Amino acid sequence: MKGGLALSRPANSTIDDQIHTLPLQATYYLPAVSYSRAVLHSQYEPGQSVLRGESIAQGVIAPTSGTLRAQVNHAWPHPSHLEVPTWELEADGLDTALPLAPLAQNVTTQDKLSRLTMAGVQGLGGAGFSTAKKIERVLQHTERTLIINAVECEPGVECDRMLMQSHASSVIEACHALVEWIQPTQTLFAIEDDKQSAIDALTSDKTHQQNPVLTWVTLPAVYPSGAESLLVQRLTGLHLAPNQRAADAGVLCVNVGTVMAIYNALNGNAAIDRLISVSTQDLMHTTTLSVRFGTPLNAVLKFAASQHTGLAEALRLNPTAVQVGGPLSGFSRPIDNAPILAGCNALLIGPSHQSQPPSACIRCAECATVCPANLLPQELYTAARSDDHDVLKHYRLDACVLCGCCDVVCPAHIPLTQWFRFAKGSVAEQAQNEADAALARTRSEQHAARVEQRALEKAVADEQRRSAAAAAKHAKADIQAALARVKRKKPSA
Amino acid sequence: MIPALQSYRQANPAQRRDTTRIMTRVCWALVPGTALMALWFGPGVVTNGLLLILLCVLFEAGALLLRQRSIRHGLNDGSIVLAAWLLALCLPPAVPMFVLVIGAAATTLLGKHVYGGLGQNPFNPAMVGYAVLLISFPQNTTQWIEPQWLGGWFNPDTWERVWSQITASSGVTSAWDAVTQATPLDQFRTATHAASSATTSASGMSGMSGMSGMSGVSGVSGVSGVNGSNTGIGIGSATSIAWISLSAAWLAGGLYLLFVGLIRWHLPVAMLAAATTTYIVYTVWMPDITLPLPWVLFYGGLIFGAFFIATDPVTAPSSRSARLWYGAGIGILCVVLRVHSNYPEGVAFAVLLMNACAPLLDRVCVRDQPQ
Amino acid sequence: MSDWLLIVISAVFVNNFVLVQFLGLCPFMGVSNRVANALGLGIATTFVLTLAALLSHLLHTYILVPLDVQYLRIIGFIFIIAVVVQFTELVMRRHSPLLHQVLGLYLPLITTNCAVLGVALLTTQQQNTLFSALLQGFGAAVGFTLVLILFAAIRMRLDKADVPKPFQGAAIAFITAGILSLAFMGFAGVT
Amino acid sequence: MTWLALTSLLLLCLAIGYGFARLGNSQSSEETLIERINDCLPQTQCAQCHFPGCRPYAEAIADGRAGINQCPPGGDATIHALSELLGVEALPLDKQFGVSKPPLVALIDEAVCIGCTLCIPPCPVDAIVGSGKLMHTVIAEDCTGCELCIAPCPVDCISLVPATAEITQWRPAAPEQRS
Repeated sequence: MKGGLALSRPANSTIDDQIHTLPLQATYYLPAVSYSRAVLHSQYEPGQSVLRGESIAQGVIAPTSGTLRAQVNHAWPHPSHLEVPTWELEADGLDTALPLAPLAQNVTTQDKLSRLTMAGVQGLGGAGFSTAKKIERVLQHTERTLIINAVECEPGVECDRMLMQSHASSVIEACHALVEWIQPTQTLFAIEDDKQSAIDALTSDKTHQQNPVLTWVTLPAVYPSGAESLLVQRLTGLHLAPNQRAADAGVLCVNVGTVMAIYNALNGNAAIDRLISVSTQDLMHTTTLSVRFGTPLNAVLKFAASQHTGLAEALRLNPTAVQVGGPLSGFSRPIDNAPILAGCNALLIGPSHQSQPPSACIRCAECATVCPANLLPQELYTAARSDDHDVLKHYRLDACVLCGCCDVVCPAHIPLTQWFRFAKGSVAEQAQNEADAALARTRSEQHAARVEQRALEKAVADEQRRSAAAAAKHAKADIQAALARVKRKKPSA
Repeated sequence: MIPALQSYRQANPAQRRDTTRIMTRVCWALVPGTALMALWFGPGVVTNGLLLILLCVLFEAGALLLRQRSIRHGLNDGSIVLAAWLLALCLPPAVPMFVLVIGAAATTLLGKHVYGGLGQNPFNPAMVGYAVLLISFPQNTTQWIEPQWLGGWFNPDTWERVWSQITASSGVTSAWDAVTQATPLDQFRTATHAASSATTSASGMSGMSGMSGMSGVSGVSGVSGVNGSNTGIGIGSATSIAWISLSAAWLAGGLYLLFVGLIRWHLPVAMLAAATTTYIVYTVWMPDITLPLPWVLFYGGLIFGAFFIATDPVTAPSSRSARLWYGAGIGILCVVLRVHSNYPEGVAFAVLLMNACAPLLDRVCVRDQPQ
Repeated sequence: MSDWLLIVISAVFVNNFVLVQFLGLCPFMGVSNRVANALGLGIATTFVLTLAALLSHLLHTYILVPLDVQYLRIIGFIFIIAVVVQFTELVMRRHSPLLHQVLGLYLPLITTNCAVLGVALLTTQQQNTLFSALLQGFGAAVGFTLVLILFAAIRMRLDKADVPKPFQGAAIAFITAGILSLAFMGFAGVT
Repeated sequence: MTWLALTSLLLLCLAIGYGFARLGNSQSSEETLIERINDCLPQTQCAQCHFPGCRPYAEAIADGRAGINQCPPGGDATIHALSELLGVEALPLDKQFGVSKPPLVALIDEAVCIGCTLCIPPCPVDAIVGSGKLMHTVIAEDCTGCELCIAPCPVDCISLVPATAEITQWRPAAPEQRS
């Protein structure tokens, strides 16, 4: 990969090599918002009790058994800092699971996909896209490639490494099950070369050695080699057209955590939790927690502080702000009871630091040298400022993965990634408006054509009726004339 | 910047810079050349530099004030100091004050602030200032004195001229009494003109010659069109040693910038390569040109232009292939202008012409090849 | 062969019609806001200019001079240019309505474009052969188009610059054109 | 001699004039212009521009009978697109035609609706479903918020609500520009 940044943790930083599982919470918060940010509705009545793993709405799974309260506006971990309608689930402490029978191997693909949807399996790499839809698109292709993405390239995010290190055998099993199901012509297990402990754990696993179906691809530890579009183009040499997803080209690129979630779902337990790495802003201390979706943020941080003195100290120093996501791709938010969701892979205690006020861009093209997608951020920046969509399209804004490398190297401290997020939003908004306009136009043309047609028919019908009436009047006159003649001929009759 | 990346920035010094540091680094790279020039041409070079920097900073402050922008923030990126310094190096020592004022105004206002400040000007500000001065005051911008090692510093006449410059008194306007021989490039140009006996040298502008373009000693004294005494421009004459040592100093500064990673090799290499090939084509096409090849690079401002003027990131194109074309364009135009046009040293015009092509080059050379 | 090249080079660079002789400034300023429009007008002007130079030379040598009515040349040239422009407009309307739509306003403007009349007058004045007149016209047009496209690319970037209020729009365009002609003065004196 | 020259020029121009006449009757480009103006309009068919729909407004612009800033739903985007297309100056939205509002859709209050079907014909995009004495409702995805159904309703049961939830409409904000 050209460009990118070789980011490394501080030399003497410590990583707690043990996964701590969060105890059961009193209440869980389940936002009623889908992947495309549409508001969801559910047929469950407030006060109804649910079991663990029960699907309340599309993609929303109850993390534990308890009673469902009414929807209420609640904080949501999203850069918009908006409040969204959220279901509150009061745990009853029993944590009884919804009985889900493990699926046999020879079950049809459709059953497997519906099981994934019901179990709420979502991408854990950060995008949170529904895995069932992704697999469904890949299965339409005969020539399929499976890429297991264990490239955790952002420093301060250790959950994939911890997962592979501590559950190596089940990870291999999960990979084999997925290979069994998808039958890809080629399976690549992409991992970074600075995760040697995880690589050793996986390669020394017995089942892997018996039937080595995975081919290992170790990549140099350069951020952001883990971005899906970049990884797919790099490993398969395939050039994705603008807005074309890897799945549409028959390549299933899936995070190693998601592979585990698929394996668990097929074996009967819903995707209700994930691993999260919690660390301090300067990445000196990192620990890994297993957290259920919907757990409030402050509970997670309090528990992390209880497990690790370094984190406790950090939380004590800045108790108000936390960065959700990695050091480069994360966003800052206040510490409150906003729920942890599938897309959140890391928490950094402390506010994300504001760089100096930006000065003018001198077009030095440092950002172009580090851009992993081979773009010209300085041209995109000028176009984004003047909101010129043609030029944004000309310089391929859609290929930008918002990795943040250009922000790091910009000598004028310009928030380039935030400009590109704004530009992508404005381009998407205009595309939506154009689609609505096209729909409204066809409907109004059809409406006009129908009204015209209706008027034409009415005119023709009137014409016929009038001529018929005239003919009828004419006929009546003839009859009367005939009767009059008859009367005159036979006066006495 | 997220502290986690401080370790990254410490690990990669190239990433530790910001705009101010870039500009100051380039100024440091200019110091050896300027010092050598001051030694050869006397204190006038230093006064040129200081006065111009002062005037440009004043104009910049005024412009920022007019646009209600914070003067401190605007000034501390040092870009105007660099532009003023580059312009000062193009002018003969101790030019009169009005030339400096108009040059500073052209560079700061016309070159940069009319387009909205740093980063938005299509033309290199120093070259805009220089072109304006060159065309409006041909006499003052091309009358160079003969380079004497440390000579200028002990000659009372130089100090008097410097004093008249500073006090802006127009006392000393008589031509230099020590008018010296033609510059190597000027000789080179008149040789070609004489050879092709074209009529143009009789046109109005021809009397004025020897546009130093950061170099060259004017020999043809003013309008009379009489060739100066040519005490030879062969290797080893005082003039050639001065200019070669100066170009060597600029090369040293340029390599330092390249080594530190402030500029990329594409542009200077493309420019020098294109200049050499064009020159070779000319020697084939017009056999009467005698100047041996290596000296073409070292005489005149080619090296100075390649490393300091053309590599101004604001006015150069920003994608890799576009920079190669841009450098090649400047190299070719520079030699063409040297051979043909009235001004023996065409770096200033070549840079301005290619600045005009930079936006088009950027649009055309879009990097759309896949990974 | 080399003197043909010299004619074209001198027409394109040395005495460029727009930046050195300051002819044809209104379309130069008017149509240079988009590179696509500039290219369109450039091609149209090249077509018109070359044809006009040819026809005006024919008119001059075979009608005006033998009949000794040189004083009619202004009317004759303007008539020829109008004919050629009208012909171009029809061809363009038929073949690329999109380009015609964009240039609709500026195509008749070429008729009154002083560069076109300038070429016609200059080529007939300097007693050169038919072919060199054609070359001169073509060189002038190429010069006009080259500078127009460069200027359009610069203006597209200037639209995004935060130019001070009084200089926005045409003012900054004139200043940039001024600096461009300053740069073109470097070619002065090239034989 | 001059008479000879003038007559020859006259003949030349007559011949060329005849040639142009035959060449000149190509398909009028008026049609493509209206089509391309219509492409820029938001197609809400709301008649706030005092024309019965977007296409009539496009025809009016093509004939010069209407300005390019009479379309409130289109707002600045439409004005900018039209000024770009026609090469005319982009004027700000003319207040007398209304103010550009965030996208809205009509909503029928089902408790009040008496099923009189008066609101169905005026809807330019057939977004209202219902028949005589039966419940009516608006298809939210199709409704363009043109407010033409509000006036005819005898019981005033139609109101305007935001088209999509605030969270769906949210877009990342631009970084604040340096002064």
